[in-house]
Amino acid sequence: MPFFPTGKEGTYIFTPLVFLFYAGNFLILNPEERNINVNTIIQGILNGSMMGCIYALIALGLSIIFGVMNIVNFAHGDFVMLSMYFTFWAGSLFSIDAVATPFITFPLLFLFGVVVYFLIIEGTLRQKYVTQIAVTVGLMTLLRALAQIMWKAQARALPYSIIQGSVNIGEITLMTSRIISALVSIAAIFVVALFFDKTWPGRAIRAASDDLDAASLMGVNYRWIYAFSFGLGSALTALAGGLLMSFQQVDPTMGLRFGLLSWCILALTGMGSIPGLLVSGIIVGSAESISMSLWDPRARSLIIYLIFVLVLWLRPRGIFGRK
Amino acid sequence: MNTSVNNTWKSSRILIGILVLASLLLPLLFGKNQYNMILLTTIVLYSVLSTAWNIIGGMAGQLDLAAGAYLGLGAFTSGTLVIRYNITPWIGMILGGIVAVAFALLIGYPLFRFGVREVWYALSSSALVEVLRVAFLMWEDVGGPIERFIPYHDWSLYHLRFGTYTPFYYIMLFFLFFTLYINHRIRNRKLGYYLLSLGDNEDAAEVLGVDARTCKLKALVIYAFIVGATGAVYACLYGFIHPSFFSSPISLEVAILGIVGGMGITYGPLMASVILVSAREILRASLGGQMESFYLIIYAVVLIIIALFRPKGIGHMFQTAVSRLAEKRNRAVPATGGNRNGE
Amino acid sequence: MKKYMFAVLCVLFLLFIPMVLFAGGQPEKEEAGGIPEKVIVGCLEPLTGAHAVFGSEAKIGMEIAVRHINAAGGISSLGGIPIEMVVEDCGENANSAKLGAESIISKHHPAAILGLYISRLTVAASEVTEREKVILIADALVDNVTAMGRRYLFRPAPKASQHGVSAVEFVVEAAKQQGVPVSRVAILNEDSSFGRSNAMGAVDAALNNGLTVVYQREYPFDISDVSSIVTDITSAKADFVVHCPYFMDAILFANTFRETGKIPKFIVGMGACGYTDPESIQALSDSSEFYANTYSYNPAKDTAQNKKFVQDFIAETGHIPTEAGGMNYYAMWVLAEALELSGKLFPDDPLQPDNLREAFLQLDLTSGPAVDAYPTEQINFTDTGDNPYARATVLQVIGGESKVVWPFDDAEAAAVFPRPDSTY
Amino acid sequence: MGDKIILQTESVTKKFGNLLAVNKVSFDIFEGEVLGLIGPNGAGKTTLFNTITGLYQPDGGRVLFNGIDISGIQPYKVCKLGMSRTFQVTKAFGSMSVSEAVRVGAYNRHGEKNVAEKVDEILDFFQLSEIRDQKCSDLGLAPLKRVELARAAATDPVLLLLDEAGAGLTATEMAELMNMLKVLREKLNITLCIVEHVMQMVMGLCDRIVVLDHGVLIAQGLPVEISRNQSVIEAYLGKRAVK
Repeated sequence: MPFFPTGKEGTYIFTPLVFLFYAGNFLILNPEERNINVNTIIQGILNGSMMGCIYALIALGLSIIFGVMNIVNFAHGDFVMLSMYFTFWAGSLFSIDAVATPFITFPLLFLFGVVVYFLIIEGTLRQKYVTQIAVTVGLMTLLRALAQIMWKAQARALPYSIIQGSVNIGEITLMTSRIISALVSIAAIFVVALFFDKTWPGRAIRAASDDLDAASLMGVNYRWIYAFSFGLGSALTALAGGLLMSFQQVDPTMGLRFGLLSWCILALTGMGSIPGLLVSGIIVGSAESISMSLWDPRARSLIIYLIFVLVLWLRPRGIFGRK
Repeated sequence: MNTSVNNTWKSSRILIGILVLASLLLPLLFGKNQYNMILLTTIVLYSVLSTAWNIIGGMAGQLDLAAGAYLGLGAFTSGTLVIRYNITPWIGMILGGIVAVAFALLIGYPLFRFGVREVWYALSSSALVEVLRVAFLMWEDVGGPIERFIPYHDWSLYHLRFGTYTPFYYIMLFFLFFTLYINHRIRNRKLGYYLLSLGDNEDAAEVLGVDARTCKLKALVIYAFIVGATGAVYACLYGFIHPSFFSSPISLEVAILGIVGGMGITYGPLMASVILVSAREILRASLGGQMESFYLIIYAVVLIIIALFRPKGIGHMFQTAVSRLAEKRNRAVPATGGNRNGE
Repeated sequence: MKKYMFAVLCVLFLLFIPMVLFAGGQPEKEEAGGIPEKVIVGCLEPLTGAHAVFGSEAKIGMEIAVRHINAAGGISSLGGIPIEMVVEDCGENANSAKLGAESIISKHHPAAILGLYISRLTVAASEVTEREKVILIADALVDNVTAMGRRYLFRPAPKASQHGVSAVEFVVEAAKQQGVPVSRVAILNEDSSFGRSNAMGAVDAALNNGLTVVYQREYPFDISDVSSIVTDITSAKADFVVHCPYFMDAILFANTFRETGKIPKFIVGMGACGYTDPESIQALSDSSEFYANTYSYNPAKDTAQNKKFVQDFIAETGHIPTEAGGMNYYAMWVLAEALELSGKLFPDDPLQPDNLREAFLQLDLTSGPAVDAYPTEQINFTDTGDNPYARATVLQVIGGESKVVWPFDDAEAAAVFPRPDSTY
Repeated sequence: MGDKIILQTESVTKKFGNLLAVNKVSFDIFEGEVLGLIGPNGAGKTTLFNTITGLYQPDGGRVLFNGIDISGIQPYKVCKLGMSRTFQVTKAFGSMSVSEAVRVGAYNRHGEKNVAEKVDEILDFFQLSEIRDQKCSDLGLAPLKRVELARAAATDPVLLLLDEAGAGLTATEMAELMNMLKVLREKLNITLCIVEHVMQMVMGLCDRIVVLDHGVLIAQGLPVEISRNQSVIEAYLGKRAVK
């Protein structure tokens, strides 16, 4: 195909490592053609970091469900998808702004989480991880199919949100919706971290998850503790959903992307560190954004997954992991 | 060896013989109708994939979600060879398998070396499918967004292109027998026992002298080769190659079939494929227009129910039923001891 | 419980095999030439999965066309026999497309099949139609669909690169008309073969018109954040953007453009739906204003036939015909005309595939219902199955409704050019 | 009891974060003896076992097995050299039958041809022939422990480490187990190292005892000596009121 002046022809790419090498080459060889200057990079890092904070918020729910309670949930991304549809539904039904919907969707998703826990997850607690994966893959497929039936395959979006707008600093444009979302995400992450470190219900959850058998023997009502945590994990996606829907749209297939993304952030962070999510979220977000403007927009998922696989290889317990 | 064992073995041999013969003769019955033939071919194709998955997923307990990656690699290898250099897919099949194996080694060695286990293995394998899809989308020389056609021939053994599906059915059927045989052989040899023990408990297996890394890598290589070779046929069956062959849904489906069929049971995935793939097709053909994505719901519910209540899958249910039947028969005749089903 | 479940599964297992095998049905008796009682036409569209949006709209377009054709007296050269449409789902991958094609052919033996919409599916299914010698009227616009060397494949609609050309030409003409200088263009497309074909056309047209391509990228259709792309376009100082969106990403781009507050002189979409689709307009509400998009169909064409169709379509769905609907409406009419011609040329065996193909090739329509609903004034087919006279129209969202603004002769409303909210 | 040293640990250390789970522990195991390893809960006995068998990497010191440095090598290699173990919390091969589980162990030193013989022999020895076709997941605790012992013994080890083989067993089951271990030692000439809480078993079976407390070796010697050792009584027996 003699087409497209992007200079990709003739380069044989096979292994991931060669890919990275190729990316490096490209940056060095073609700076003029790519219109690259310092502003582009700063802009990319800022955009990416703000998105990264939201990614961290998405991963926060999974961090509670998996990191704290050790339940494998492959359907987490579809929880986010569901929360975005709930946001759309609440927003269009009551004609309120996307950012206001978490007041409605938060309890809904909490309830959803609790119901899912009792119906499906509880039976798998003492079984092999394969069972948990199988069950949650089933849940994922089910949610996706239901969303497709209820809302059809096309994308849904809410009207232009009040938090949308932009701020210009010199050559750099920052979008207010991203800034506000990032700030809310950071706040939410710290509140949840404090909850688990400083309050007794948080510590009780940690204690119960450390030793399921001991907790159930000691009379701690582990069922409700687990149900509550699972509910909390899924309710937090409502917050993420509200923020995302203020500037994005939702379609039934977006679950897998968000799911893998949050697992990637979790792997990068390591077990047990909640504020660490922010750092890895920002790393992933900026890597994504920079690769989009400097290399190729198609490469974004490539970069994310490569980070993921490399982290698993080289540092299986993550940046902040305590093993 | 007592009589009841002999009897069971004899009757299961007869049963296998009948099934093999029936599967060979099916095209005579349905060969006139191309629709039936492609449906049969699809069922057998999925059976091959999920039976191969049984080696790494079912026996070794490594929940591999990268079937699409190896399938795509096989398809692209043989597809590119036949399109560019007019090299027959028969060679492409072998080369496709080899490329898939090379990739599996490249990925699998570090994963197993660094002890990536369980969830993380599943996730990283599913990330690989996406990585490859994007990589081939960007690699304009071989992939790229535009479909590449494999030239059409009415009947060409050399190009593996036919105007009918019957040859593909037989090729896939051969693959299926081969895969089942490999499964069966592994299952009753050292490797099989080692893999099963790894799947059950890796620590316990290792202190019994099981070399976890090598065994898992062996399983991965066998699986990748079969899936890669299948990919070559897949490309010829559909007549084009496209990065969408690196498909997460197909990878998930293969794993689902393997789990529903019963982890580690040789014929489990086969049974699951026959049931679920035909169910999907019936739902698509009959309800497709009215109830979008309905078959996905059936899939999901079956998967959840099986995983929750019968984690050992359809194959295991079948096994227990057979052994119960045999017990009944043994009770009628004075029994001399237990039988050994499932071996 | 255990026993019960097992019994159920056993029964299912035993039932499924014969059910599946006979679901295809026994082949009916072949029509041995002569004039049949009715013409069976297959509608094979993606009715499930990711592309179901397009498929269901296309199906509605075909249904209305069949109603209109039969109400107008069927195929008169065949003694006024009616068209009967049979529907089948082709799913979302090559496997299901092939299954669907085999299934519909073995069950119903249609004289022609319309649909498939996605090029990947068309490629897979056309192998079946080719072997069975069934005419396939494709509505997948990707250029290479007609470059496969399929003998029995025809595509009345303008091909994708034509859309790219039309989008650029529209902007250039409108700029000339308004006296606005445009020289720098950004070209953007999603990473499917459709997006690529569109962009190829657009790049070609841009170079032919002496424009500079200052930004050209392909991005994944499922992208979730486009702020980097939008800011890059801004910093490349593009006068206008030619964009081939998939579907959801159009919403994302429109919102992000508005949010950054840096809007080029014009943003025009090329290819299928994107910016001016009723669903997008609904999802975007006021952000959709002034966006334009090429269209393979002209909903504003001032003919009685077209008005009737638009009316019926609105009655059924509540919105003006989408591209998929319109395209298949005239495609069905083209088929009817071809059948008509075949009946005249080969009265002995009009439905024989080679005869029907010959009729298609000899077709040269400049009037009649098919042309009335067609965006240009002439329909005939080359050997490859394309209509060389096909051309896309451009729709723009003005006041919350999409209006035809180009070609200027057929325009419903004057194009708003450049965008009033443009910031540079 | 021979005086050939079969296993030697030289100031083995294992840390978890800041916690010193095993702190510079050095002791020897002689060929043919039964060594008891005791200590209160959390003394680091299981961690020591895991470090010896290669499941954990030691953070310091080394382990010599028959004079070969095995510190930190993979568990399967340790097994090939002739050391196997059982686990405190049983790690059954749930999807396999009893005979299959034993077969996994038997493959360590036997090829396809004679593995079946070995399996039958081991099953007979551990009185498991009756239940050879039952799934491990269906077994009770006592038979399960026996299966674990059997599959470890099937690897033909020179040294067998038993982690709380007696925990949770009734008195009769305990007596049976002790008998079996005695026969195992005499007939197959296997050296045993036992972690145990049940004093009856430790005192009745062991030739020598090593005591760990908070990751530190505090005493070693004959059972009689240990039961009189003051620091041991304080650290361990003292708390439990010697009966």
